[in-house]
Amino acid sequence: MPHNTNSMYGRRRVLGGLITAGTFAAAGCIGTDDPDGNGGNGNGDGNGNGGNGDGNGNGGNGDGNGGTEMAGSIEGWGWDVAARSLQLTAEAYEEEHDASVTVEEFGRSAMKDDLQTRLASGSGAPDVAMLEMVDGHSYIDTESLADLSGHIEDADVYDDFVPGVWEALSTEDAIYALPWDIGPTAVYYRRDVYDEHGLDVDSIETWDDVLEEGQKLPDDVYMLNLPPGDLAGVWRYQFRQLGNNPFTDDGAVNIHDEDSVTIARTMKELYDADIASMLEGWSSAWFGAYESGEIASLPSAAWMEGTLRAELPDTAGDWGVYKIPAFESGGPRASNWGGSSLMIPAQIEEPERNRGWDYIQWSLATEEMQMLMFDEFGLFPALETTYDNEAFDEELDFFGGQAARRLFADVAQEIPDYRFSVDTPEVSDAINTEFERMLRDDIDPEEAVMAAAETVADRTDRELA
Amino acid sequence: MSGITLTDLTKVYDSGAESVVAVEDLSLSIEDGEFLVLVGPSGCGKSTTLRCIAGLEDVTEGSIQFGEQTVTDYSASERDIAMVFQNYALYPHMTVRQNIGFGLKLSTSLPSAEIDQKVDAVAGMLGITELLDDKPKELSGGQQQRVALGRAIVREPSAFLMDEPLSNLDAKLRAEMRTELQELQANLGVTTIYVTHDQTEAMAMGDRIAVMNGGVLQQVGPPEDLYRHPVNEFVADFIGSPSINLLDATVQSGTLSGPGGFTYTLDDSGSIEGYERVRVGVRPEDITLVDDGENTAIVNVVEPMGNENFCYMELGDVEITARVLPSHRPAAGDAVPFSFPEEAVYLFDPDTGEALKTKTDEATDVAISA
Amino acid sequence: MREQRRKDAVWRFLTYTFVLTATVVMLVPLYWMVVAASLPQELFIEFPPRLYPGTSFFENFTALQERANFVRSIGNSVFIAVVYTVISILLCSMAGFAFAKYEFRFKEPIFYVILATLVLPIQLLVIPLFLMMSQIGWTDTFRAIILPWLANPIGIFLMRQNMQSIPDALLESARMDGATEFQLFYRIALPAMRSSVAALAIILFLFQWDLFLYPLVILEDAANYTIPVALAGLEGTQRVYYDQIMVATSLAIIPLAILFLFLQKQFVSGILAGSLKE
Amino acid sequence: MSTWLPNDDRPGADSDAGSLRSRAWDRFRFARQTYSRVVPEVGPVAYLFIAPFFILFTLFLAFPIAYTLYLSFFRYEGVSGDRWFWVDLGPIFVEVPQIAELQFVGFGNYVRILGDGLFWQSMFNTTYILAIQVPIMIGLALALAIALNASFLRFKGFFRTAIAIPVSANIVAYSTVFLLLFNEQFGLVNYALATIGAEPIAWLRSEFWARKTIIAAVTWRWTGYNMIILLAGLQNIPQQLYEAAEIDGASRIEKFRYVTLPQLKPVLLFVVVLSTIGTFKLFAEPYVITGGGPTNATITIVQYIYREAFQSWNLGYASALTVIFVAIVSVISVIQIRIGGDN
Repeated sequence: MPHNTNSMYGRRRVLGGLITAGTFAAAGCIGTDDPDGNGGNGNGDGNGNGGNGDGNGNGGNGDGNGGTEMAGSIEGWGWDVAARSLQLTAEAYEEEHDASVTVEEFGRSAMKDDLQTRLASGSGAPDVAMLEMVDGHSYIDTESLADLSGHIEDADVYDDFVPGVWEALSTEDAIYALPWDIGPTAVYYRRDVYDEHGLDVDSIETWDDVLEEGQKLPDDVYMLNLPPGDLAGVWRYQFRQLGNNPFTDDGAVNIHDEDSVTIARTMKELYDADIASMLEGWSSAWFGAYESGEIASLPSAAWMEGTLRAELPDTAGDWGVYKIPAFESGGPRASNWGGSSLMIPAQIEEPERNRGWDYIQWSLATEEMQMLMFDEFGLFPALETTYDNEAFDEELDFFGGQAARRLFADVAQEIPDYRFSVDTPEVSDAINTEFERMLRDDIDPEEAVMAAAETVADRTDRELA
Repeated sequence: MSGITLTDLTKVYDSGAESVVAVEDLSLSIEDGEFLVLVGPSGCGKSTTLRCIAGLEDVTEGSIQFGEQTVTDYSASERDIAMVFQNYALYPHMTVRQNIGFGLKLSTSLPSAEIDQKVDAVAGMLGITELLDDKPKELSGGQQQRVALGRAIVREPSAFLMDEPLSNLDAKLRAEMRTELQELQANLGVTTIYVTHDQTEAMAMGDRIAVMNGGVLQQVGPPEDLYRHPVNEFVADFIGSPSINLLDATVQSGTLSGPGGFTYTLDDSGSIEGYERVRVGVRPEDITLVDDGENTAIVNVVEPMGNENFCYMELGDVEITARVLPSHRPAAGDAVPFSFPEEAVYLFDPDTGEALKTKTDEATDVAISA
Repeated sequence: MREQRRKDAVWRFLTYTFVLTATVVMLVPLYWMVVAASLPQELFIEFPPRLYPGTSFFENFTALQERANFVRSIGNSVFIAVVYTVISILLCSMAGFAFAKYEFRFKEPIFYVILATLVLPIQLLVIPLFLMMSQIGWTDTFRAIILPWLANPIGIFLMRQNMQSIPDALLESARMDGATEFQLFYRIALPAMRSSVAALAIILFLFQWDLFLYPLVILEDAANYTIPVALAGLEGTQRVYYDQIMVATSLAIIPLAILFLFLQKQFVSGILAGSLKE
Repeated sequence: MSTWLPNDDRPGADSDAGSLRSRAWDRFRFARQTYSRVVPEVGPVAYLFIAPFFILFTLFLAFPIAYTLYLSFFRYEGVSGDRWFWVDLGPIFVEVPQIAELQFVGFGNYVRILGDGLFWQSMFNTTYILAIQVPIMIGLALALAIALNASFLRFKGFFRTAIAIPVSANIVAYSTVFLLLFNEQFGLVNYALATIGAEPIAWLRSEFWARKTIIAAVTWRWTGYNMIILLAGLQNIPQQLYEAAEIDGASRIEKFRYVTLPQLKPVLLFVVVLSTIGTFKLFAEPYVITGGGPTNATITIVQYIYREAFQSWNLGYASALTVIFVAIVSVISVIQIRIGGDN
């Protein structure tokens, strides 16, 4: 298929050919039929989109008959820390392999807009791109991602990853991305602030305990922060922690169950008790507050370590972590917040796809690379086999000698499954809107949760569970 | 240089729904070197005719010839003519020199140096040499006028077309330019067609005048002819200032009776034989105020002009004007008798407006080409 | 009389106060932007805010240059905007000339269809346009950024309105001088429209200068980024480096401000002919 | 043709001073003349003049618009890798891929809009912002223009430039500046409030204030620009009209009411229509400053369209929204022109 090796070249051919097409139309050489039948004569690139699950039975041949031809160079996309860690593995990859991998770094929303346009229009997408777990199903649903299940099977790496992550990246019969990092949750806290005001970490098990301990803080110090722009993120990790899913098996909206109300009520209690501030996450003010100790704890995920180290170097040694509080004594204390994966767009041609997979496997499915990224940028591996690594037991100065990573690794293995879906953005929007209203305008938690559920049901044409 | 001949020229503006006939079946020939004035009220088709000659409008029917050559289908630039526009149409972004030289630069292959010489010569001729480097907006109206002329002259065209070129000047300057323009034309000897709505200007400037109305050519002839022997009431009314006095009259065996008890008995009523009604015209200068007469009018206003007085009077429901000696100054409200000689009477068909009788004093009839 | 004079004085005072207040309000954000650009990040989030410039401008600038070659982005933006403006002016005034000075079939409908696209949000055109550009292999090129917007509805509107004020006699005169129709346009009409052209230049420049989503999608290589695209790249998930962004915004204002200073007078007289002729 | 002007056809006439350069120019001129003679005047020239514009318009605007209209009747069901069209001539092979998998839904998308709460919310937000922002901005611009037009005012050039300079700020850049100025914790605005003893305002967290922040930002950037246009309009009003009004005993306000306003009407209309369209299309400011929040209080219609297209992949629905949006804005513009214009 010489005309397929270089997509740019191919596109030019299309243009040139169209002109000729008019001339020869009468000769009957133009077709609009399905490409499947004539794969042999070089004009069918059925393998180019093979396996992206469009239901016509060629799903399995994605890698099988594509041969093992590998492109000499590929391009990957990611944003800040993730992009930089990819650059790191790319460097290592290039040393070991005869290929070049370039990684473009973007702003987050910039990259999403750009990537989406390119996926939607079927051309111009990078060979490899990062995909946040939350977005997984939105992207999969557009059929713009390549099915990697054959590759994953051949490489036999499925079981090497934390089980809870696959759900976000796969459908019933295909897998579209390889997990990269995950976000096992924990509460980061300022040891020095807790000590100063006599808070006892060990006595915190439930949110009630948090409320109680929080009262010990003076008026100008907050126990934690509720970011107004990402209340949905807070809600999601807690919802997941309690083992819920936003939609039932038959697709009904389920974000208004008992647990959801409990979560809302807890959030409201914290806010009403005036021990939770409301600063926009990642803003300068927010960083400032954590730097000065104005906010004492930060429920977040493993990846936050890297950020704290980089942005608040002066606070090194003052930090500690504990598992996120349960909602009742003895309840589950593990969840996940964030995490991402690497995918290959369906539009990518075979040789690039093979090279792309090879690079993805190198970066994500090898202990060495995963640990490299973990060390350098704090991306917590989704690769479960790494957890035996002694690096996890290291007592970290940043955490005042606590072996914080072990705690994350422990949490990681207990993360409940969670089904993301195409409608995840709708859920996030609705929850965020209603919860913000709840906190600010003093609306009943039940009402807020119900309103969010109704919005989602309405906008996605689903039933309420 | 050459004469210009228009044959059955017709121009119809067709705007889809309705079509307007701007010029109808106009035939006219202009002699080589002649100064012809096209005159008529606004909307009479005189400008359209000029624009057809210029090649700025397509002709619907008929033909235009310059000398022996039919130029009907030629574009404006191929016709070797120059035009002076009412607003001068000077290119605002060019200096006077560039304005004047523009046409030569575009359509001739004269070297720049030569163009400059010609521009200088023209500027000298018009007395605007010191303005050559100015932009049009820095010039006065008269100066702009000269530049516009210069631009026409420098092309040495076979004809000048002028579209109300003096109408934007003040009265004094206009009179001056009138003479200057005439002299210039006489010296250059270039066929000139001059459009104006001002009959005074027409009378003063034209070798011949062509009067148009409603798209139709009424009459062509030397000014004097038009004045004395108009072919119809329209021409009679249009030419002359103040205009001719016109009134309706019934005819009864050679006696005309009109409004305000007007009666006048004609010695020779041959021209109106068979008419029951007729339009009577008398030029203001032919009316004399007398001590005692058959007809009497009531004075409205008297305008003293210095060398003469205009006396506006009411005769029944029509206003008539008399040009009288400065010594005649009746007061408003006076009833003054007046009279006029029969030679001075114009008579027109009341329905067609056609002239039945014009001034019949010593002047010889001139063939009227219609 | 005295009464009147006192009233005038009060009026004068009020006018000055009003104008001065407005000037201050307009300049404060810009001043603060420059101050912020010159502060180190730590001082940036101090409260009360610093009100006078610090000394870190060049440090911040260097950091910015290292992260994203911002000077290059400014260059790209200027280049794109200038080329776009020049070509678009030519096309818009040619078409505007035809709409103002010629009669042809469907003239009015065509004009109003073009004008109607004024209300179109260009964000939604991004996907089909990207599609076209990638089909013809133009992604990551400046021409892909420039070409689609050359047919600018505001441009044709303004030029049509203004060209209508050119006296027909001027064009006829040139026709008789032997000018071809195209010469009429570029030797007579266009030069006579100098101030309108200047006004349009500002409008077009501004339009291209503000394009954000479209170039973001079209441009791939960071070396080709325009200002907004580069700015968007500075805001990742991690901490936003506002000090650098402020340096970037301060620098980004310069080219347009210069253009504006130069063409302001013409802008005033040029935009008007269009609106008055309605 | 007789000649009454000097005609220099002597041999050696080109020895005139400076003729070397002018001869070079002439040669260029003659070449151009020959060229323009060779190029025939094809048909109606007007079409030649609009052709470049029109071709680009059709290609890059009309086509995508038609595509949008087409999409609005479909549901986007993902990227298609299928070929839509192919040509095979042995050595020449061409294929055009089908862009997307679409399912025809008829007017389904439009029906959905009717019951879409967020659409109405965004419509409301946009109208709310518009209804406050445009009058304030035009009012300010007009007042400033009148002030700057006052004969006694000095430093006019400085004031005019200073007030108009915000338009030079890049749209993303200035939005970021406002984001920081209105920051609740360390923003300059709250600092200013604090210095006069007022409580800090949670600009971006309250529905009320977030909208006002957007309004302030947009007004800041465009007031000067509009002022300049209005100033131009004012300067075009004949001074005699004011003198006549003065003789008639008109007060300052009456002069404004009976001379300035009617004379300025066309310019004012131009400014109002363009500002209305501009504010209707508001996108970058809320995108950067508030992200549409809090609780969707500042999400604008274009931002919502963008969100549907780029975040929820509902290309068909987003297209239908666009169609409705364009229809609404067009109608409003036409109404404005009808009300404001005499014809």
